[in-house]
Amino acid sequence: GTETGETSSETAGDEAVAEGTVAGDGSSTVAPIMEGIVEEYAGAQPDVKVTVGTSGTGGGFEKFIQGETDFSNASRPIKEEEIASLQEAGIDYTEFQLAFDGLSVVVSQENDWVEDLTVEDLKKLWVEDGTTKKWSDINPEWPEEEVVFYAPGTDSGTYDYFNEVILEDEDLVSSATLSEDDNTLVQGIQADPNAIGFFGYAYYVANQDTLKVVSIDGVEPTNETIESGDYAPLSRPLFTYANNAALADSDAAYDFMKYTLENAGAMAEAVGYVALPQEAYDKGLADLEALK
Amino acid sequence: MRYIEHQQVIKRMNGRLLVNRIFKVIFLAATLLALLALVILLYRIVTQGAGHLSIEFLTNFASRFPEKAGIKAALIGSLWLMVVVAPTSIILGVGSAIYLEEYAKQNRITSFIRMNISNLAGVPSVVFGLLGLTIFVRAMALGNSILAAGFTMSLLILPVIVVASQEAIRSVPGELRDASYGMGATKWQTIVKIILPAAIPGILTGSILALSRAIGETAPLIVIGVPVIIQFLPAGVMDTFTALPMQIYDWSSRPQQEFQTVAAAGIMVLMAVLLFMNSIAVIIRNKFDKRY
Amino acid sequence: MTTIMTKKTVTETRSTEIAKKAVYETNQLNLWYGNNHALKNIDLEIKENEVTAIIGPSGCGKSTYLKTLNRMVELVPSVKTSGEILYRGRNIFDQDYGVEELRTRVGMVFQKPNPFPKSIYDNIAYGPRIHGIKNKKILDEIVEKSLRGAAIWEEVKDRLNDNAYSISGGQQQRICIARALAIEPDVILMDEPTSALDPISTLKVEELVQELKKDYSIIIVTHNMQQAARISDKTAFFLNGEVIEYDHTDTIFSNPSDKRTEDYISGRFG
Amino acid sequence: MTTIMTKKTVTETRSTEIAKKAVYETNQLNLWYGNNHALKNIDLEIKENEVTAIIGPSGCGKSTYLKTLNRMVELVPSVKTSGEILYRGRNIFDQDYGVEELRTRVGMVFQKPNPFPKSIYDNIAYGPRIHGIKNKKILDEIVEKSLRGAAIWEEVKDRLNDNAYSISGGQQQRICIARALAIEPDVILMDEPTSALDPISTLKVEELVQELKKDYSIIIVTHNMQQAARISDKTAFFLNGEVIEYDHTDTIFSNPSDKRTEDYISGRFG
Amino acid sequence: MRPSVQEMIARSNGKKNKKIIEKIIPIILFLIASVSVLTSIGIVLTLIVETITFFTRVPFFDFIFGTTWLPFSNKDAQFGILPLIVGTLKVTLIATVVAVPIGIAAAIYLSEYASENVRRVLKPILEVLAGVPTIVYGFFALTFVTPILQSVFPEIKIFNAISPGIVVGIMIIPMIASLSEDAMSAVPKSIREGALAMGSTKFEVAWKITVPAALSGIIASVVLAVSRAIGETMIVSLAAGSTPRFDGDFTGSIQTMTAYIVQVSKGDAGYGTTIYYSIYAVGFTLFVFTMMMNVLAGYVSKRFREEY
Ligand SMILES: Nc1ncnc2c1ncn2[C@@H]1O[C@H](COP(=O)(O)OP(=O)(O)OP(=O)(O)O)[C@@H](O)[C@H]1O
Ligand SMILES: Nc1ncnc2c1ncn2[C@@H]1O[C@H](COP(=O)(O)OP(=O)(O)OP(=O)(O)O)[C@@H](O)[C@H]1O
Ligand SMILES: [Mg+2]
Ligand SMILES: [Mg+2]
Ligand SMILES: O=P([O-])([O-])[O-]
Repeated sequence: GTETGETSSETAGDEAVAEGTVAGDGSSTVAPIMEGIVEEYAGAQPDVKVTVGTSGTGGGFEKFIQGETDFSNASRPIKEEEIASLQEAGIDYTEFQLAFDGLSVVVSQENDWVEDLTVEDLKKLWVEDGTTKKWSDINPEWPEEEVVFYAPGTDSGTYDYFNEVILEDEDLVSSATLSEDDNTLVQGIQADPNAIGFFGYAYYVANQDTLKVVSIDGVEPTNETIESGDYAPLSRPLFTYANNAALADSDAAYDFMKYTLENAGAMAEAVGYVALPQEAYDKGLADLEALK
Repeated sequence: MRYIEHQQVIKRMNGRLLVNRIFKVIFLAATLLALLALVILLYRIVTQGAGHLSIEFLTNFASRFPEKAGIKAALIGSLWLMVVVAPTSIILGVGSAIYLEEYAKQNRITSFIRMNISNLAGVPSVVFGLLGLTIFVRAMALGNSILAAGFTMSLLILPVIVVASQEAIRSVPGELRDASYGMGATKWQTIVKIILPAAIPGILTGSILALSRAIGETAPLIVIGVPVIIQFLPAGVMDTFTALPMQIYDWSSRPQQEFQTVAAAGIMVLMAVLLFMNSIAVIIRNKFDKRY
Repeated sequence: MTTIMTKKTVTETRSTEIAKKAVYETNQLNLWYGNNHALKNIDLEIKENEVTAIIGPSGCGKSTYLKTLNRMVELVPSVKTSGEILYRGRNIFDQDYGVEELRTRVGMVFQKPNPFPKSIYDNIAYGPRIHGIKNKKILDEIVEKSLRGAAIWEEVKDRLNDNAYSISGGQQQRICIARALAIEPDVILMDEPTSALDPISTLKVEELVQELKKDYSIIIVTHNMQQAARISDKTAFFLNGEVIEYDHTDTIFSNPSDKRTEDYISGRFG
Repeated sequence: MTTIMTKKTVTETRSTEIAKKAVYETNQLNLWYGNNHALKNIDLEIKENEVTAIIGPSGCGKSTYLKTLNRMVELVPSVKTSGEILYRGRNIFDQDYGVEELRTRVGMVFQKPNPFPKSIYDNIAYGPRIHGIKNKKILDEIVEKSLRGAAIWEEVKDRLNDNAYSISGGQQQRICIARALAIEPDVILMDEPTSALDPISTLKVEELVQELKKDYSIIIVTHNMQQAARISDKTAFFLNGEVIEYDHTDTIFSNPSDKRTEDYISGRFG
Repeated sequence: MRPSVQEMIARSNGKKNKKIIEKIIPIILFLIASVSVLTSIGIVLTLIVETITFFTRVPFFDFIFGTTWLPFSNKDAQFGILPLIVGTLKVTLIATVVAVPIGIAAAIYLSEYASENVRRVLKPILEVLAGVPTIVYGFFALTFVTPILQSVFPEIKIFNAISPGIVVGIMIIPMIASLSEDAMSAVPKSIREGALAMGSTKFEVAWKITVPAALSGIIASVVLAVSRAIGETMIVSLAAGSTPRFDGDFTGSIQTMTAYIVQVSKGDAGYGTTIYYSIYAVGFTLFVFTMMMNVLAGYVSKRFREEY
């Protein structure tokens, strides 16, 4: 956590508009941004009660489709099936981008051999192929020790994304410790020189003292490389999907979303993600305006 | 002819006494070991968390900044939870106990109910969470409300209250019952005016201990899906909320090391609440012990 | 072992007694605890404003009989009865005879003092209150009258709000008697009321019983023959669930007609 | 109330008895339960191969004295003692006198039969086993000998593996006696051993006691004066923690020298 | 002069509602007592209905005999519950190894050696251990016990079966100690005195008389404690990891049945997915396990109750 996250509350907050409740759920990757925004927003609009669950991208959409939530955070774009279900349920929605996330591959600081991995190396390491993975399989100079894997829960957006770009829909190595609990991953990797894991960039930033990040094809994840797209293919945008009807009908929901878009960039930076270019937020605000 | 040589007995005596002494030490050591575990646990948590404990910690909402993170929402949420759990579980528990002790005939149904209660006491709390999720959250559409969580917790501690109340009612001397019936009192008058007042200390003690179990339970809340990103206090039992153990769990699973301290401080608050409740139970027990 | 019993009524000889009405008439009463035949063909007539003592060795059915008179015995689930008990002419086993009503008319004092864990005042007021008397002034009057009736008013009048367990056992027993008096019953049943008391308290309770018989009919179970001789007008001797002899106390103790009564009274068994 | 007691020793008159040695000599024994002075200046000498009866009203300290003889009384935490008890010449309160050793020499039989919840065989073999006898054949012999000694061998020899609680109370009590015999004690202490038994079992145990005195010194507490008269050689009469009289049983029962003894024996109190 | 008490009583008893109350109350109380039965039925139905749906997607035998638990796989999700059961048993085994000797030893100390005063102080303190919320134990396991274990045995991973096993053991010690102590205290004093009077040492009394006599109660307490260990959730969720493994390794990350339910509940239990139904199937298995233990405990304490 850095201190720079105190965002201003000039815009939406001053009018002391609304009261009411706003409910969101979804990606735990997006959660740190949302948590910050909710915290600041509560200072600006104490009468609006915002709850944000962290059921993961898929779980969030599930509730969104059921009409239980007003917005749903996602660390990947909405899927075809989810769009279909929403249509079936008669729910119109709007997609807003909030920030960039670099998916960071990390090892323990006690690991003194890995500095860089290629996308192929990653795939070789992480795909389940029935063998026991040893570091020496990737590079014969590396120790002949079994690799210990840590990954976010397989149903999270983070996993989906890794799955898509690295595993290409093959199975993740079955010996991996999967956890929705990010601390589980951080602690597990920290403690074991043979461990490797991946998770959202923000979590690496929060723990850069104790973890070592691996560069991918020679590019290390930084704000610059992520925003510029140089850190490929492991950077991705983060979204929130809002229920149009809720935005139109509820002042509170509209106001909160407006506040979110106005502050997402700063908050993203503050919690370790990368802000989008300002134009992207402006476009979001315009889309929002149109829904009022 | 003698089989037992007295000299022999005396000679062996020292060995037997030594064995006795050794085992006494072993048994004492085991007892102390268990107590030591408690001491270490408390010491460890206090040393970890004391630094973070302050008035602000009690009056702040949760925050993404560890130094600002407070426990207000969780503390008040837990109290709200008790607002539902205490009356529900005590009415159900004491009512069942009265039925079983005073009204039930010795038949199959009664012994089935008894068996049922003792078995319920052994059902893992996480399974109660599944029950709450299916019945209260989904089927009765209560969502992650205080009511849904409260009902779940009430059922979880119901067997404890029933058993404690049964014991308390059973320990009311039969002579008091006879005296009341002998005056021409009806059964219900006898129960309300004689038996319950006499049993109330035992019932209260058992209920408070059961409630403190409900305050500390985490697993059912997780299964129900109680959120943690929450910046407001509930205004009624239909509102969503968060609770102490949930908040502690969230903090302890955060990646930043500082949040471990916050979690420890949260645990101190939780333990203080429990200690407070337990001391009330002890006071009640001592105050009303053996009046007849 | 089947002795056919003929109805035990005391041959009334003294002129004063002829006028007395019967409060209880027991006819061919049998009682079983499950298979244990505890009362066998009991026939007894109990007169008003008398003290009737029931004596007999342990387990002979004294308490059982007493508890049958106000149907408290029915609290034991396995109990079955046959025969009838007429209270003031009406069979207490009748379908529509309310036990609560019966017990309101028939007070009971138990072996061990059993005050409620409440204040002395609340103990006495308990009966009137459950029967719907709420007026504080009337309750005050009843409490005082009952405590006076039980000869304990002077001892406790300054501590009516103390817990009834804060006084001595003998006082507690008199509180229990006062509690029974509070609903102004017709009959008072007492089951070994002094067996848990010291000699001085016993004396006080015995005097009280003598006093009370002016206004109440009293049936008292006792294992203490001297006590029966001292305070009762009639005595019934029970043995193995049967009434062996029932007569004026003087007669029973000076001139029993049954050998077993004589043996028991002279301490040869029991 | 301070009666200065002089040491109670029975004036030895009969020539056969002069040879008998003392097993226990109690000198100025006092015992307190907290502040309750339960034994006061007890002086008693107990001879070997005799049955010594201790009688007295309830609460006079009979059991307490008996339990002091094998120091079982020390299980009550508040107990304090002064004075000495010499067992075979050695003070059992000596620092280095092991209670376990004392208790292997002095067996005890309790008021309520208290067999271990084990088989009859294991009950009897318990003592020998803790003293290190493992040989099955020897154990078998001991079990048989002890059961014969307790006059119960014939009744249980076919069911040695049954739980000791599956037999009647009277049999259980004799099992407890056999259990005490199994470690071949020197003295047997019995605290009202027949009070929980029916008359027939009582008779059996009484006969057994008579039998056992050939080999053992027996001290028996009893509330039954007939029993004391029937089976004991000497009788000590306790009252309020003091020994009022201690003499040959015939003397005590026919010609007591203390008025209180006489009153007690003739049933005037207690 | 006021009317007599009996007259006042007769007047107020004229009102009928007393009788109605006496009729209605037992019915109400019966309904209340039925809530616990409804709860059981609710639990069983909830679990069974969703589990049946689960079995329409995953064959029953694959579930109970499968040795691979790979629910999140895209291509080839596998739901063989044995790895979760093995994980549960590992933790339970360690907990039992820790808790049974300590718990029983403490019970013996409290019932046979400790004075009344010591017992009156120690027993409630010990019971405080049972009142500590499991989340606290979980935190303790992860942040204290595991690092200590790792410093002694470097091969132990941050998530392992040993640390939560030990801590679950600590958690169930009071249960064993307290229930066993109850069972041992129930052995009549007279039996103990009988043994002491024969010259037994306290240890001999405890070991040869009291413990055998209280054995059914002691075993029942152990069985109940094991049942608790099987159902324990937060300690394993925090400290045991989330790797379902069908092997005998205790030093690395494992997953228990309870931890799986929490894992899915915390994450994306998309309603209607096979994963969603799988938590009910796992919950049902867990329920069956603990129920068997409870019934066993009841059976042991009834069937083997010593008479005395
Ligand atoms: N609640 C009960 N259940 C079963 N049997 C009972 C019950 N109460 C008494 N009995 C039996 O009924 C018989 C008569 O008992 P009751 O209590 O009337 O005797 P009692 O004359 O009052 O004796 P005591 O002088 O000991 O009080 C006895 O055989 C007794 O065992
Ligand atoms: N464990 C104890 N703690 C405190 N006081 C005790 C204890 N045991 C006995 N006493 C007291 O010591 C006195 C003597 O008791 P003891 O049991 O020796 O009498 P006893 O002659 O055996 O009576 P009984 O015939 O009733 O068995 C009594 O006043 C009794 O209250
Ligand atoms: Mg009686
Ligand atoms: Mg005694
Ligand atoms: O929580 P996720 O962003 O990984 O879905």
